[in-house]
Amino acid sequence: MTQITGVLGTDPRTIAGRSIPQLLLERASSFPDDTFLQKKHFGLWKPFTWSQTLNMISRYTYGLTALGVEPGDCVALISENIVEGFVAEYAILCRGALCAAMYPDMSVSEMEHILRDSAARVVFAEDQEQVDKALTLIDKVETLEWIVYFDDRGMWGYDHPQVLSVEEMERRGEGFHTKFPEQFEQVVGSVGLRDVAIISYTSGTTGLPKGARLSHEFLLDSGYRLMDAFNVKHGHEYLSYISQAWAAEQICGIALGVLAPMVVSFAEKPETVPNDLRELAPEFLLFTPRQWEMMASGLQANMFDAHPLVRRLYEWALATGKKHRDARGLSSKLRMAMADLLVLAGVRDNLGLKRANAPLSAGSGLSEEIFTYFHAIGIPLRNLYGATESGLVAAHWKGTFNARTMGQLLPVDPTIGTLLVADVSDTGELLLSGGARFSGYHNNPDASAESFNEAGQFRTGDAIRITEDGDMIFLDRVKDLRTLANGHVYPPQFLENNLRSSPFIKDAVIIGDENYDRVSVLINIDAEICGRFAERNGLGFGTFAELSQLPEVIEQIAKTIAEVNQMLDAPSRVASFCCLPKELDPDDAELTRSRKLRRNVIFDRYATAIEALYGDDDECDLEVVIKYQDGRESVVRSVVTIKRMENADD
Amino acid sequence: MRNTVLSAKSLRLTFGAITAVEDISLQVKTGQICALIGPNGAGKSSFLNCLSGFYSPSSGTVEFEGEDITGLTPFRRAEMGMARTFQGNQTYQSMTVRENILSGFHSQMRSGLLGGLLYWGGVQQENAHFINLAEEIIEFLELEPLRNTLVGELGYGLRKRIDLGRALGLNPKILIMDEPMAGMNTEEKGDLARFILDIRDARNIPIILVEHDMEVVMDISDEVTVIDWGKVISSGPPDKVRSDPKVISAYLGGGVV
Amino acid sequence: MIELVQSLSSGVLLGLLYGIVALSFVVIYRASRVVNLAQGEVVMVGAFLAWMAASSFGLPLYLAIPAALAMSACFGVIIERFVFRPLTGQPIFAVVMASIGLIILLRGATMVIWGPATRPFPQVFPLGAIEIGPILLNTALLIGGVITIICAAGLNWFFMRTDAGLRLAAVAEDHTTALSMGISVKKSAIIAWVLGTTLATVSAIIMLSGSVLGVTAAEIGFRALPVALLGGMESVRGAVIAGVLVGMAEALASTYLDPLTNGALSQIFPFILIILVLLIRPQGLFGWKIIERI
Amino acid sequence: MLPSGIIFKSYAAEEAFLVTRPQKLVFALFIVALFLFPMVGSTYLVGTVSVMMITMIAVLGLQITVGMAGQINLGQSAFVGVGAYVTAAMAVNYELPFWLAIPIGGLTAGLTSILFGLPAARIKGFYLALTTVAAQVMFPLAISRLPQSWFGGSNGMSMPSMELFGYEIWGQTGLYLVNLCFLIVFTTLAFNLQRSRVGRAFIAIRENDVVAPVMGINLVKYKILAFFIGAVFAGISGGLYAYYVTYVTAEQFTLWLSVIYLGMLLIGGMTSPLGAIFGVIIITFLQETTHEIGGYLSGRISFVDESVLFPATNILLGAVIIAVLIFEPHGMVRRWRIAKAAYRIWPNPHG
Repeated sequence: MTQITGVLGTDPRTIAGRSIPQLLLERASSFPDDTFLQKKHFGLWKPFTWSQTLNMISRYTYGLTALGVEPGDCVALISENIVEGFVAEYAILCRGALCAAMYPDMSVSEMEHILRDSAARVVFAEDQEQVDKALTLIDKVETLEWIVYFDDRGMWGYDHPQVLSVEEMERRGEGFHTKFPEQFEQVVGSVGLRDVAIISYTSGTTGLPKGARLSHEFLLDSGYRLMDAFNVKHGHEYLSYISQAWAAEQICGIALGVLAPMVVSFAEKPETVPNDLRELAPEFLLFTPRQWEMMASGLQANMFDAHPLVRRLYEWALATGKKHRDARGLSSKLRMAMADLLVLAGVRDNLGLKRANAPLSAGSGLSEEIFTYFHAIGIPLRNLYGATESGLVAAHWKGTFNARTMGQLLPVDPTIGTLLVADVSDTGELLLSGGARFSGYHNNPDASAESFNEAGQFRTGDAIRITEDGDMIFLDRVKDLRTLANGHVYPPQFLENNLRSSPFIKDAVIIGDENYDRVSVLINIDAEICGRFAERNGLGFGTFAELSQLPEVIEQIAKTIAEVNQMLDAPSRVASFCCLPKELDPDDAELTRSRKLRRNVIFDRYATAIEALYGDDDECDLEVVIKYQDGRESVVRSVVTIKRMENADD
Repeated sequence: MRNTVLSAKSLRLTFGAITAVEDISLQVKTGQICALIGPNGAGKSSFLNCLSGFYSPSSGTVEFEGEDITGLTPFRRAEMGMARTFQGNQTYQSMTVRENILSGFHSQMRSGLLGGLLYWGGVQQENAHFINLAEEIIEFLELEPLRNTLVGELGYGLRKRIDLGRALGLNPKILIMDEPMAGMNTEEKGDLARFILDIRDARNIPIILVEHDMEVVMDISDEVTVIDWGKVISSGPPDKVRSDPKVISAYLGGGVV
Repeated sequence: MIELVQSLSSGVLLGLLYGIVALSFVVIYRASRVVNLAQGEVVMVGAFLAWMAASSFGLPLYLAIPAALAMSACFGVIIERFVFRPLTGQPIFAVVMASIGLIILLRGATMVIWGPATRPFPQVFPLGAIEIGPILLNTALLIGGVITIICAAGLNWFFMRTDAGLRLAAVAEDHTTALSMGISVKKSAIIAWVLGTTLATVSAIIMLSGSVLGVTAAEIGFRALPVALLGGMESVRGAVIAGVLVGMAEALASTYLDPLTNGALSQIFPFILIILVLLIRPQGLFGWKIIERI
Repeated sequence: MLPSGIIFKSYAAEEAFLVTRPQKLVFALFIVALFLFPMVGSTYLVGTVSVMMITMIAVLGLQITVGMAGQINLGQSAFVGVGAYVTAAMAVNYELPFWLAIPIGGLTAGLTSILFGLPAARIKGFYLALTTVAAQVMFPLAISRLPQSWFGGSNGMSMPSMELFGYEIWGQTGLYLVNLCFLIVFTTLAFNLQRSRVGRAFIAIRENDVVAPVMGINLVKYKILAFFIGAVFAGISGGLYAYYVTYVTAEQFTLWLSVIYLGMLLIGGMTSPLGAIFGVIIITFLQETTHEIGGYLSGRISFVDESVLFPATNILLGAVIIAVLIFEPHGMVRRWRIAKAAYRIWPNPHG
């Protein structure tokens, strides 16, 4: 399949033409006494109701006005996730200005680039540390006029005329407040849905970060997609702790926070997040894959200290969870109930995930192992695919679940209208259309133009494949794809990564470029796992070379390759492989010291084998020069089996 | 012009035949960090104990905010707003961090035995009010992740910080710190120095600081008094004291640099 | 006048009895900082051991008494080894509580082993009284008093003049210092307990010679504890002098005040006296003043 | 530690003893079960539990003096005795109802203790504990020497039965219910005290009585207060005891009993009122079981009889106290806390 079309959302909480500030006003008048924001402070969870929050926002807005911020200006923000940071951003949006948020750990030079590029007139800085950074730039960046800080700790001795506390800013706005009481609603009313709300800086892998201009509509639409797909209810709790500089937090916290609306909670301090998460047990949360991995490995490591009996019970429960979670039948259900009662419920409780009905993993792919682990525990972890420029595109939400895919296209807000459509171009690139549109890069018309093709589709730069079920599989960045002699484009990295995730395979070297018309692979087996496998099956072997050529081992590798092949279209599948008779070794310059492949060296040394992979013989004689540590060299000669995959031609 | 908060006038303290403090006078003014240094056995601790009421001086007077407090017991002085921290580890080990700091508010709280037993609404409110104040100190000293941890489970540096927090609970008009940095590593010393400066700047509490670490003392204090053999040998701003030949010889003679 | 002298001299003799029990408190405290509240029970066990040696084994007195002393020494070692050594390093409070556990344990054990019935205690010292002028002195108590003074002098010499004794004192001052000086804390504790239990047995023999033995013998413990506290827990001299003072006070109270108060005051008077003295000198008459350092 | 998903918005909510719904439910069921217990328990069992509850109040008082404030008290049973005698005198001589007589007994016991706490102004530690021994020694003497019309002298006093609104509270069941009510009230008071200003001051004194005064705590006042409140509990316990045994004599309140009280507290754990409750339950259970076993054996083994049983229990008791001190100096309460924490973080080994 090369094209799929999404669906319209059914949730009645649509955007209906309202920008974030307008939604904010409306929510505040509908539920003035409900909690909107909530922070842990002085050991308690301190709620801020909608009316309190709106009051704060309006005071900040007047303060910004008093500082001379006009609609369309840019205001920057550098802070951990705190209530004041959110309020400040809402105030910026209410003023009709653009918000450029920065990661709190940014260096001064990164900060300089963003302030300069966005032409920010005011920067909100959380505390003394951030103020100090901003102060070094106040004379360098011409547009920057004010630094407003939230936390006055350590600020007693500062008397720079352009530095003021947020209270001072509010005080300056007070006059405006009394003079024009209706002005706030007027200003807010004039902020349109299609106006640009934020400039989100993407950490470009090359060059300086580019500022993506995202409109209210864009943020809200992506928020709606999540809300509809994951059934995020009014009043669900959300723990905000990923920086506002990340577009995902803008969508989940800032936009979905007012759209659903959710209760947005803030941890006491960055280091108390795990603890606060446990206390809150939120319904909705979004972590990066790295954080999920850390959570899983932390739990595993913790369980290593448990009493052996407890550990066995835990392992039994995990195995039961893996095997029986979705199985039917009374015995399965009973076992599952048992495992849940004895172990798994406790694990979920300790992680603070017992109520999480939409725990999401966003960013790059999370390994299948981690997925199955969380699913076994009973945490319905889901993949979420999206990017700053494309918004949230796909996730596992239609009930089906395959950890290797990114899920299905998300439903679009019916008031936005146009359905999401995903196209795969000839080069394998995902092209998107529908939903709210990306408003281009700030100060960068060339890059903006490049990001759309002639048909007006957004070029994601991601190579994907669409399965028969309509799931999307992420293959590679388009620039990392390779072309075969017959012009077919395939994802070598995707293959290598997926093969490497098998325990039997230590390294996989994909062969296949414009000189060949099929894909083949050199496999460096994992000696330890394969050795254990051989022993368990009563197979004799003396050396690594012998082990690598055991028919049973080769069969095992073939099985793995067949599984990975399943995920790809026929021409991209591995057609033949062989197992290397010696381990790839940094001493032989085949790997770098950090275990990255040195492809040229490998291609040279194993040229005979590569030739055989594309020939007709089932075996080849391979001679490899080995250098010992003492500098001696010797030639190892061995017969290598060439295995051809049966499904390669269908 | 700064007001004098605490002044000791010609204090003298003897134990039998031993004279621990021969003649020390000291004045502390609002918003000042006033350091007291001297070689081991110079009489610093004995002097502090006279100030906080553990020992009664053989002669001389201690005046606090213009009142003569020489004869008052320690708890009366605490009620008046004189707080101190201690050498070594003197926190309440079996209480949590929050309870330790809360216990510093003792003399500001009013509820008595009956209130404690019945724990009726008013007492609960009072408790909540002071927990709130204690939490302010917890935030100030950056102890949030540990508020419910038993102090006995914490490391030495943190315990010293809790000792400080407890003293701040007294809502003091003057804070006496007895070798707060002894036994700390460089990082902990830096943290504590920052807290001490913040206490002076944000809370405007004058501080008497007895400390061994000369470098820190010279960095953060406004006034330095050097004593040796129970007598003041030099006093003034850090720069002046540093170059005083009497100080140099006392320190070289005492074998401590 | 004669009445006064008579009651004073009986008081002195009674006081010396208190003194030797108090001494057993002191030796244990000096080396191990344990205020053994079960010391009365230790006296009781010593008495039963002596009774057993003399009556059950039927040994002649000159053998029975050394046998009893030897057995009580073993008894001391056992207590030290199984009760107090495992508590080394615990707060003093826990150690005192252990001595409370010991009270319960020893009473129970005594009653199981020897039964609750009272029995006559062998006549160790000659019966009767010595007449000095118009004053009568109980012979047993008089001999006991002499023994007390000898013991006290001996202990004083031991603590002040011998290496082992000085070592005990060093341990008492400060365990860590003692350890750094290479003094075996363990050995000191054993010596202290052996001395303590043996002294207790000696005092039991003095107290009970020719009298009736039962579990009530343990009551001497809580009568002698105040004496030890009054003397200052560390002081050998103090224990004896405080004993004499308390004995005299008690005798005077019983002669002159009891008729007025229906006989109650003489038993309470020592306590009142001691508390009054402690109010003036909190560390006891001869205790070491501790300057609290913070 | 609490289960996840519980957040506090006020300190009062955080300070509450029962937070989660299961906690509240289990506790409510437990209380109901306690009230219904006489309907199923045998008379002997109900009586035993009654005595246990009376003892608990005395040990709760001891927990305050010794456990919270760290002041050794070797005379608790004397204060129980004062409470018993004063209650008896009020009930007999002035014909006061029990709900007046018992509190008066408690208060008198408290006031008496102040007399013995006063030396705290100068002395501390064992020296102070000595005054409690004095109280214990003085108690029987005082009772027998005071005018016979007050406390019946050495004959003791006979108690009237309890009456409430003109109805007589009769039998083990009635007494049980009254005792239970008193226990619930006084347990609550003890728990309340621990988290209050006064309780914190007590703990501060126990933890470090050199530093406490510098934190504004008046040592003398609070030490006396600790003796006072502990003795009030003892007095209440004594009043209930008087009604329970119907006849009061001075021999019922011995130093020995004080020692046993301390033992109970020790085994249960001194740092929490819960320790007092645990301790009484454990020791009563121990005594009752040895009694049962002994009763079973006495018919079969010649030398086992009543005279051996009681001391044998004491051997066990003493050994248990020493073992607890050596292996778990903080008593069963600490074990309980560890178990609770382990349950909360299950299956994780640490939080």
